[in-house]
Amino acid sequence: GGTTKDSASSNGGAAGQPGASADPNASIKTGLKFAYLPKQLNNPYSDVETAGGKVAVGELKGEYKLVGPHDASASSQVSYINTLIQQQQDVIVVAANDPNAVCPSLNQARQAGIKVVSFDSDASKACRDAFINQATTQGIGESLVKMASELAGGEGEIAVLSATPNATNQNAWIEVMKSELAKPEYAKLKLVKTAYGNDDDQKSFQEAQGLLQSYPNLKVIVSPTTVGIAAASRYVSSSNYKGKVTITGLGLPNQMREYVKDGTVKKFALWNPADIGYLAAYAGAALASGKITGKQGETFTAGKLGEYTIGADGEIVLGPPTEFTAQNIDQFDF
Amino acid sequence: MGAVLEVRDVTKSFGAVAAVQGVSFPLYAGEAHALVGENGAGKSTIVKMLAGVHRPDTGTLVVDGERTEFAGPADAKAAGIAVIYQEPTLFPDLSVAENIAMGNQPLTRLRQIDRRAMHVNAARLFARLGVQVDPARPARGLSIADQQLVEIAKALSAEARVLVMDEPTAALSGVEVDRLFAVTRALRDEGAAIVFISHRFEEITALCQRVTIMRDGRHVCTEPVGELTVDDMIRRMVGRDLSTLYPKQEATIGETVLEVEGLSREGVFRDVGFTVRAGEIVALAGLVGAGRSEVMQAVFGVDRYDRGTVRFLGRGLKPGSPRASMAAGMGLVPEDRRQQGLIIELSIARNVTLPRSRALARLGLLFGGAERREAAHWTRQLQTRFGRLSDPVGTLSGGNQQKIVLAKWLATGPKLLIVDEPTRGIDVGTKAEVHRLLSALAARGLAVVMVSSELPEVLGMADRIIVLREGHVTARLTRAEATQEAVMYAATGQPT
Amino acid sequence: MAAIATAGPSRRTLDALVRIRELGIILALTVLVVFTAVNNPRFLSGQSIRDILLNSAILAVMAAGQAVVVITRNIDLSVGSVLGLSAFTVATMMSAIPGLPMAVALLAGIGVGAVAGVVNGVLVRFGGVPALVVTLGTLYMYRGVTYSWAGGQQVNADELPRHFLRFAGGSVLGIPWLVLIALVVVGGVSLIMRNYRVGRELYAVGSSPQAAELAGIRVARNLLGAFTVSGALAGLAGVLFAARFGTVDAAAGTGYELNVVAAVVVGGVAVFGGSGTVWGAGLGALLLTVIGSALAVLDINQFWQQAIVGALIILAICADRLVAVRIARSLTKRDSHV
Amino acid sequence: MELASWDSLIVLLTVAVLVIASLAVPSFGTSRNFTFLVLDLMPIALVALTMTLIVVTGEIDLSVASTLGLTSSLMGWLWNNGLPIETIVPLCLVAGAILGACNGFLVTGLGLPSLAVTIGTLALYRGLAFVVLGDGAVADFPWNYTGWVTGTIGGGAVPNVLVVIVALALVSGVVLHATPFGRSLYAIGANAQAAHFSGIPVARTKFWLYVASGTIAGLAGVLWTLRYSSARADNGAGLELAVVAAVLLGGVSIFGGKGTLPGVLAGVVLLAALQNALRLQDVSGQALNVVTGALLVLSVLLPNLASSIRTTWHRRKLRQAAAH
Ligand SMILES: Nc1ncnc2c1ncn2[C@@H]1O[C@H](COP(=O)(O)OP(=O)(O)OP(=O)(O)O)[C@@H](O)[C@H]1O
Ligand SMILES: Nc1ncnc2c1ncn2[C@@H]1O[C@H](COP(=O)(O)OP(=O)(O)OP(=O)(O)O)[C@@H](O)[C@H]1O
Ligand SMILES: [Mg+2]
Ligand SMILES: [Mg+2]
Repeated sequence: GGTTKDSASSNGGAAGQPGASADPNASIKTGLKFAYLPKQLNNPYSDVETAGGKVAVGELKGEYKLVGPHDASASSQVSYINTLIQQQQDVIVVAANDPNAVCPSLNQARQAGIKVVSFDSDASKACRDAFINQATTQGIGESLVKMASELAGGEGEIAVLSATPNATNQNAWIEVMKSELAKPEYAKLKLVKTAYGNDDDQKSFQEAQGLLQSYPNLKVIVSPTTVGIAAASRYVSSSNYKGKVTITGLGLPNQMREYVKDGTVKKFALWNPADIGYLAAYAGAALASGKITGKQGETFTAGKLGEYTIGADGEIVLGPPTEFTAQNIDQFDF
Repeated sequence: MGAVLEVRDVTKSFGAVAAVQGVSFPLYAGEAHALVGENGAGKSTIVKMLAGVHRPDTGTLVVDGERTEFAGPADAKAAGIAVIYQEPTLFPDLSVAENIAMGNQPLTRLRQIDRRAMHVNAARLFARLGVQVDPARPARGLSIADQQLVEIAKALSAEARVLVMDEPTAALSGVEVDRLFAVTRALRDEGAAIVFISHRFEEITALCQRVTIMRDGRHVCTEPVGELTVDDMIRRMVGRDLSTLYPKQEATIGETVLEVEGLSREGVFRDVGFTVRAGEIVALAGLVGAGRSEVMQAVFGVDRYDRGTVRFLGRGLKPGSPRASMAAGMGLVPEDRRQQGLIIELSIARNVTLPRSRALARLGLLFGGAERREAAHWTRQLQTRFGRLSDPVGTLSGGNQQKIVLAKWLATGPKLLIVDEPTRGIDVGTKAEVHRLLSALAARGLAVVMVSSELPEVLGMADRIIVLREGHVTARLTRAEATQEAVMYAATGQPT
Repeated sequence: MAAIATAGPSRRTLDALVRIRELGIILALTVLVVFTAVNNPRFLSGQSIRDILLNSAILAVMAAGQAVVVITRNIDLSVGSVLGLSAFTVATMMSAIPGLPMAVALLAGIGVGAVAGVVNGVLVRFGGVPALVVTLGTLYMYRGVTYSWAGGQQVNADELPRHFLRFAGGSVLGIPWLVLIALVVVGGVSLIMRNYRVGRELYAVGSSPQAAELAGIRVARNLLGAFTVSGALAGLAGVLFAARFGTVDAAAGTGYELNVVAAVVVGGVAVFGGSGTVWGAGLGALLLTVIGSALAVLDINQFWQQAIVGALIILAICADRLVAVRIARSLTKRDSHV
Repeated sequence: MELASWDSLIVLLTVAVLVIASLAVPSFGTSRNFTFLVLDLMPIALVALTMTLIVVTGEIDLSVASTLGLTSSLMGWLWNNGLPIETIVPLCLVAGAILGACNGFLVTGLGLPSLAVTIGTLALYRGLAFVVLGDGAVADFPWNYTGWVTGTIGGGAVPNVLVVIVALALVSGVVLHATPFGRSLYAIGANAQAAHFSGIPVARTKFWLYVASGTIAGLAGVLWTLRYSSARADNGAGLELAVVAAVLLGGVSIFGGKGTLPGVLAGVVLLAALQNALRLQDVSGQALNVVTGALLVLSVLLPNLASSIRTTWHRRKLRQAAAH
């Protein structure tokens, strides 16, 4: 998995949250300053997420701000967090590029009274107040294996095309996939290789080629990243492997529409990314207003999404992912 | 008949240095016109104005009776002016033939370059100059003399109306100079105008009809060569009378300092051996390309050798390490000052003290004016003309650059000094100065090895002469035995 | 004086063969292909060869332009950003007006690139700013322009006209269009650089800028031309990129500059200008792509892949150096006196 | 060495930017922001020191960021294997030195062009970083070390790492500008052949510079790891371009033989301060890139334009004077 050890000792200086207790009756403040810090700017997926956040901040009558690096690196995120501390924001909504590297800065932010909500890709538990999880890691891993099995007809070789070798969430899902595949009902399904396209379109493209050349009997490529699934689909749809191998994973309907229609892709999944950003804003507002503190069992209302309850370790789960097929894809636009 | 080209009252300054101030002279078809003056008098600056490299600050050039301003060398070229610059300007990565043909390569019908014709042309030009250079080889690695010859071939190939030659003979020996003059005379007689610069007066009297003398950037006079004696010229150029050019002092010959035995390097030199004693000036004579520079570079350690031994002050010298040679007390003034002797972008002070910086440092640090003082001392000794010690050395005139190289090595206080063409491009006054200096140093016990292509210099200065031909020693002559004929015979293998 | 060794015709041919500067890289390429094919014969299947050629086409086009610039003793680090700008421009244009023919797309891309190249050239030549500084600057600037134009937008394959996307896969006489374009570009530029005056002038400028100035070569015009060619070819590469990958966002081509420079250098073009050939650079691009594909096929541990790429690049440079040294030695031999 | 006009210019510009930013940008001048600023420029400043020396000799080292990444990985791996930090840090520095020595050998021993070699090792070292640590990250470094790196002296305004930067900058500055060794670097960069003829051991000098560069990159890797308390294979990716940009902005000629260390440090501070100030003003990342690029070009362009206008004007004056 990506995160390895818990960083207990690294947070020696972190104050955590002062022992405040939640006031369920507190009213949500207006005029709060929200800053969204996705993994990377100008990434279509992040853009959809943060756009949801913007809508929610508007509903909450807060100030919305979007900052972030171009290079998906933790070090640039730290610089941005430092800047946000200086600017005295009320809520930072962050998708961590490295769960530990951003930790000291996030804790400094919390010491300065800023609420930290992580989304998409979690920061260490010790340095954020709440985490908006798109779906449980377990749930995503299971549904990836289920889709692959269906498409392969229950037996044969499958391969995974992931993002960077140390992407936290990807690795967690792949771990779940492996333990799922160990179960007897998937015994005939064989995971032959995990390739990494680094969330780079071209590299993913080349890796897909490599997979097909190395494993001519491959039936399914599972790519749990929007960049990878699009690149792999594009390669297969233009090569003579089309029809012999099928692609699935997590993708954006707008990017995948073409390949679903031409038959390269039968089925893939995703949650609505906009809802993640939306939910994060409401969670942040509730935190900043003292309505919740991030403890398990606290509840709050998130606008059109309804009521949510905080789970273990401050996790708030959005809901199950949607599966897209040729029948329903035209109903979605993101 | 009107002048093909006239320089009219031109002025050029570089910052505070007024290089040329109000010089005028006309240039007629069918004449060879000499330009003489001390180092830094402004000759090359005039050349560069003729070439379109510099634009005159004031004054104009008049081409065929029309005032002309060259925006760049291309314009000068188009006006029929070909220039051989003082420092070679070849393209090291291109073949010799391409270097010569650049800009007017022969083309095939498809407007592609006709390589075969290009090579034939180059070979023909070399034949005319009586030299053999492979047109297909790259210019990189050519000796300075060969580079100069390629430059000459390049200028000839342009078939220009005006041929400007800035010290073309400085790197050449007698044979090549004679060939060059033959070719130049032929061109002149065909109606070309020649501008010729040299510090050797015998060349000027041999080739030129008129001479323009410059001093400190000013025009002194323009007169027919026949009406001036060499002494007249020197007086006007230097502004005073000059005593002897080769002030050889007698020195007591001491212990053997350098012993070279059986030194060989495949394809370059073989079985070269000689000794040098303290107080002695030993000259290495020979034609261009005889391998003299290579031998001495191998001795000093900047080059390798395959076989043989070099003993210095009784001890074997570590091969291939100039640092060890320097530490032992050896110095080498190389022949190619711009590539090997100087660091053009660095200041005069830095250049002079470069091999000495370790000795000048206090506690390993170079603070204060130690370098500056040292540099000031040596530039004064050698009467160098420059603006400030912090100026880049590249802004000096050719001769003054040569003095800086000498200063650099004299400053190390060597026991043996190898000087390779020490007076190349140096004016008479300074040349006498350099000779006096070498002679005085030898009298104080310095051993000197002098590589020189100038026979009078060799005969005038050396205690012993070693002649090389095609990489091996063909004669060892004492001062008493040495005559022009004897040296030439050994160098060429043919009686003159 | 240098005695010219008069060699028999057979020795001359052999000589010429040994003297091919690109020998090192050709050898490296052969060894790699043979090794990979022995391990996995599918590496030489039609589809695989097609993929490799298609993948190297874009890099080769850019390498050809870069080689021209490097030969003049300059460098163009902005090519990745120019590719991005051109790709995004063309993709946006084609998605807005789907009826536009392919030729217009190509011209638009080349045009965008050429303008970017002219800007580089003007700054280098007339501003007196070293090329590395200029193009490192415009690397940031062109990318910044693309980002602020694109924002988070992305042009997806389904927004692009069919004929535009089909161009990437289409072929004439069995040769894919992309490969054909790359061949024409590399071949054409090589020919000009080798056999035409303007090409030789570019070599001269790189070999010694001062001497070129003195020789009356119009250095300004040449440099401007070199940067324009590099920019235009990066622009062309942008169109090819858009057609081949279908998905274009503001980050397209990020980091390409290092690949392109690596291809040129591996292909035997000296970074100090004046020597090397354009087709060598093309081979360099091919070699780098083959390395990438071979590693994917050889099923090498993911974590080792990048390390192996680096090691292979260094090996290729060593091989190239070896050949250069041998050539130099054969030259001194020929000129030996005695 | 006297400051050439260019270096004083860039130093002045840097001071001006710092002053203007402190006045115009709220919270730029705070001590906390100063700490952030120093921490942000730390790796670039460190690596730029040795990069300056290398570029002055006419070579380049593009592998520094990958060396940083590899030592960071190594640090994580060693820590996972139970070694104490006191042992790990020297080991990492030695590792950096060895990586630098490899570059040095390829460049000086085999005579390969440094740009090509270090593009190769850029890929190689980064690859090895992944080999060492794979996709993992090591985060549990002891607080007293990570805290020291992010902390300030006595909790005041001066960050601890500033001491390291200043000390190393002083050493490099003295070496470059006031020692025979420094003199030889300029000589090598301006004309290697003449340097060789002057008895300067060209190859050996360059070799040791690469070793120094590797060592400093190793140190930067250690400090980076502790700062983010995260050892990862991709740490510092892409840093090489930022370093080269700062060095060029500082007035070092890419062709060697020219440039000063104060200029480079000013360049580093200038870039970092501008980025910091603009970020505080919510200027977007793309605009930051455009500003960086424009600054780089303008910094060289403007002085050139000014001087060429001066000479034209001067010539015209002379001509007019002569006409009368
Ligand atoms: N580019 C330049 N910048 C500054 N000063 C220069 C430059 N070129 C020449 N000078 C100065 O102009 C003066 C004339 O130099 P020039 O090269 O014309 O002398 P010269 O007569 O050719 O001498 P030599 O016989 O030594 O070649 C010298 O003092 C020299 O230092
Ligand atoms: N680096 C080199 N590569 C190839 N050939 C060289 C190189 N240096 C010199 N040569 C050749 O070696 C020959 C001997 O040159 P050298 O300089 O020793 O001659 P020389 O007797 O000193 O004459 P001069 O100094 O007058 O040119 C030259 O003809 C030159 O062509
Ligand atoms: Mg002169
Ligand atoms: Mg010689």
